[in-house]
Amino acid sequence: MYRVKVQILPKDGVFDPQGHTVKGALEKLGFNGVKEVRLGKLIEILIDVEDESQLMVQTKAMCEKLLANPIIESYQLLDVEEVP
Amino acid sequence: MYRVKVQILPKDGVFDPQGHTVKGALEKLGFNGVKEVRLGKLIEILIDVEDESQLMVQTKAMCEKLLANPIIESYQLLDVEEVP
Amino acid sequence: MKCAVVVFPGSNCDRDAFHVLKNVFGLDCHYIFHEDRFPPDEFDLIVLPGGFSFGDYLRAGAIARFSPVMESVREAASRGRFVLGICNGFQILTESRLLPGALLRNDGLKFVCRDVHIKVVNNRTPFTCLLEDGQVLRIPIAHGEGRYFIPDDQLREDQIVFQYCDEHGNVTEDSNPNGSCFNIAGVINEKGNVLGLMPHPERCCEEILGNTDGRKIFESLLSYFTRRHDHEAN
Amino acid sequence: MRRIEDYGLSHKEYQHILEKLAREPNDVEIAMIAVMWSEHCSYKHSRSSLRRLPTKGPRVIQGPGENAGVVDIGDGLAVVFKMESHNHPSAVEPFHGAATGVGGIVRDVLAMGARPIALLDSLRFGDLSEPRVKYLFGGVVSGISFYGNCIGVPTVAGEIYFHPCYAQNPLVNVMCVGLAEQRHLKFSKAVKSGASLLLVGSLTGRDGIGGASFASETLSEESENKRPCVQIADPFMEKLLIEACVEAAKLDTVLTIQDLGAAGLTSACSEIAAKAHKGVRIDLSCVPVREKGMSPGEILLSESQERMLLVVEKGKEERVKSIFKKWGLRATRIGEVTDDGFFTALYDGKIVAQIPAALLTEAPLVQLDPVALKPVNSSHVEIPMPNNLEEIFLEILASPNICSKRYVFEQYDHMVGTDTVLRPGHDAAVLRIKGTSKALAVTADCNPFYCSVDPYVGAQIAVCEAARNLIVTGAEPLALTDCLNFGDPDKPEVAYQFEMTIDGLRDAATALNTPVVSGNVSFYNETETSRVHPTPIVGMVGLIEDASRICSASFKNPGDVIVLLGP
Ligand SMILES: Nc1ncnc2c1ncn2[C@@H]1O[C@H](COP(=O)(O)OP(=O)(O)O)[C@@H](O)[C@H]1O
Repeated sequence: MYRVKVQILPKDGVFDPQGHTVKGALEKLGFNGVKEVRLGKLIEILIDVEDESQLMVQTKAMCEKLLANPIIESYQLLDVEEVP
Repeated sequence: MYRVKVQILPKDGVFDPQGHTVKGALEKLGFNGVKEVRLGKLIEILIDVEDESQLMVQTKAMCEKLLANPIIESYQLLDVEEVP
Repeated sequence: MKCAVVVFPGSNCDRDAFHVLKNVFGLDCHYIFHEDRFPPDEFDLIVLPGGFSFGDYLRAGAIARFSPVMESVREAASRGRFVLGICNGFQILTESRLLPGALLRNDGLKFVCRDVHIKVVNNRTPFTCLLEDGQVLRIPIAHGEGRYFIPDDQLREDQIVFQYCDEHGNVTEDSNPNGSCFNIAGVINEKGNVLGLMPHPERCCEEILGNTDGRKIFESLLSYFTRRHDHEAN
Repeated sequence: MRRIEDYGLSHKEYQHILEKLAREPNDVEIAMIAVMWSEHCSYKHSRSSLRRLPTKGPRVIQGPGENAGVVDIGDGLAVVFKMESHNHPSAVEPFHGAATGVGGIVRDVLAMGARPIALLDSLRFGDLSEPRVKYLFGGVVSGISFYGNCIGVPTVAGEIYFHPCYAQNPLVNVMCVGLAEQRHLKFSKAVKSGASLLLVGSLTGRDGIGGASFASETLSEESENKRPCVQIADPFMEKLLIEACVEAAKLDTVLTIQDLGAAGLTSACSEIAAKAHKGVRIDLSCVPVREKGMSPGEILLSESQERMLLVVEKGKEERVKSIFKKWGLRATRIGEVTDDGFFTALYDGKIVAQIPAALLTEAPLVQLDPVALKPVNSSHVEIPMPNNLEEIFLEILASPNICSKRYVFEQYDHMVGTDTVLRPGHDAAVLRIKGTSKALAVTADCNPFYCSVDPYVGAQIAVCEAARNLIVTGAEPLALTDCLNFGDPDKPEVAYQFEMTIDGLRDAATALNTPVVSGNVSFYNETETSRVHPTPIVGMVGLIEDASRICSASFKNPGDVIVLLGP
């Protein structure tokens, strides 16, 4: 069994109004060093597959089929952890 | 300058209907090994601070003040990368 | 009763609340902009209206909570002025910790706009004093993030003011439009002067809109205020 | 240099440019002309046919030609409305495609100096049992819900119809209705030389460059790759724009307002200039951009959402800027109105484009080449009497085209504003007008099945249905807007459907005394294998003088007499 984390973010060049607004809020709170904020999803999946290569294949397929919208989002595997 | 990734997930005990729905959808698509899905936010911040310890202090403060609501969410720093 | 309606960037029921207070109840009503502050005893009632303050980006109410006006609202609340948060206003109040709990995405994951029934479960508040315990009101909801959540033991039972119910007053799972715990539709602070609720009483105060159940909440407050005022005057 | 065809221009069109310009256009100029001459911006296939529509009436303050139509409703008030399509973007990215469609039509109404008070949506999808269709349907509805709810404009009515011809070509038409005091209305003709151009709202980014030409093509595999065309909706920004523009429109020093839609600054500036018979001179270095290194051409053609252009009397900019600042918005002076009739764009002190404004807005018309279709003989269809009536009755009730549309309209905030007297679920929605005794009734209708059988009669039926839906609430129909959704107009049968539809609209609108005050044409709703039925959506607005006499659809009392009216 594995726990895998997938990150989904707006693609480069795709406008992210949420991130933009959060950046403004952080600045108002005095966090002056903040140059850019981008807001996306984090999806944590607990999945039962045979091995890590299977895991990669499946996770990739899940992202492409459902989790990410390829027109505006890019996905990335962040973290894999084997769990008992 | 640093690029830092923050993950925000619903706390245990807080029902996550989105994760639940995504799990159902993945199963429908034939991903049978999926045991659990949790959906949260991923926030990527580009920030100009002096050093890594400053970065940690600031990021933590941002999470506690604004980015996460401690009643329902827990946050975690995922990834730090120094960028030129 | 002198009233204020706070306008945050993205508020969109501010004009509706203002209209009801001013034109339906004939009260002295003012808009307060989110960047402004006001003296703590200036207003007897402060309404945080519905809408999408700061787009509801990040979390509903999360950014509005830091608006300068909220310092004045907090101060006024601590001095016993009435604060009413409707929908987004409720979300802002929980984010500000002026009310306990949090409002999460509806369990159906969709925005819901329709009439619901709510039951008065505590009529010993200024906002419900003309209502009976158990009385059922029909009031519209319109929200995507109205699922009330509160960790165990963090809410006194008498802080629950309204619960979603069916038209006969039965608190059932089917009558819960968003998955709120204990069907909670509205809660009050311990002191009893800050109320937050997801339904929109300001949307049902006029005959022409086909429903006047919302009036009873404003009328309760007015009557409570007048009585207290008279009492203090004597 | 790219070839002329890469810009979607024909050789004939290019010759026309050379003649008018008396020189070769540079790269920036040809890109500007190409986008402005796309079907979406120029109406080159439809403009001459549209002239046949009746557009005048005693109550009409402004017919087609401005951002939206304007009708007098007495008491110094006017109702402002228009309908628009966002079909192609919604087919590629249903959520943001539909959402930005709402944003665009709202800004059109805003540009007239009105406050948007209601939205209506007319939707067409394929068969819901197809997963792709279901995805489009879900995405479009949540996109409209996301945007309309956030900006606080109630979505009060609409319609949905499912048919396989829309499987690859969903239709997303949105109508916006606004209310204005007549003295605050804004028209292009008020523009004066020397006045300042203020760009307000969002930053200008690379998003959506070429969107107008994209809308003027047949959908294909390639459209899926038109990634940069997809724009992200920011309804929060739009809400701020609404409040700031409504406030600014009250100033007489704000001469006119223009929204930035397809073809961005190019279109907004050239339209202001051409309509007022003036020129404009803008400095692209002043435009606040979202991304580094944007070229002058990109800035000119960016279709970034949630931006508007205000023309303000010279020297009076500060008052206007302060309104926008209050709402947290940028307002940047980017140029001025001139007398020379030219659209001049500078960058870093150098002229990068200089074209007669009228050349941009007046693309050479394309002649339609209609070939009459064989009429469908519909008068002698034998429908056998079924013997399982009850079953069929239930089946009809359950069909997506007939069943209750609650699933959809409950996702829309249809009450915000506290004016919605008759909510979705009635024949038309009714909104009272606070501070008066009046109310407005609004509806959008079209039965594309009738239109596919006979486009002329089908269009008439759409107008009549809309009028009936208003009348039953107690309203007097005032005027209409339309959104004409068709296939490729260069195909003779499509051209024929279009021409017949225009005639049908003309005759019905004339007979019912409901002039056409605004509208939109969407062609190319076809793929290699399918084409939409002719779908002329009619949006109509009616006036109820006495709001205490609004009639709702429900049966009222037991014992009341039921009468069937009609032939
Ligand atoms: N997409 C939609 N958006 C908002 N309201 C809708 C939509 N589709 C249908 N409605 C509403 O649902 C009701 C029924 O619509 P419809 O089935 O088209 O009725 P009818 O055929 O009687 O005109 C109407 O009040 C209409 O405004």
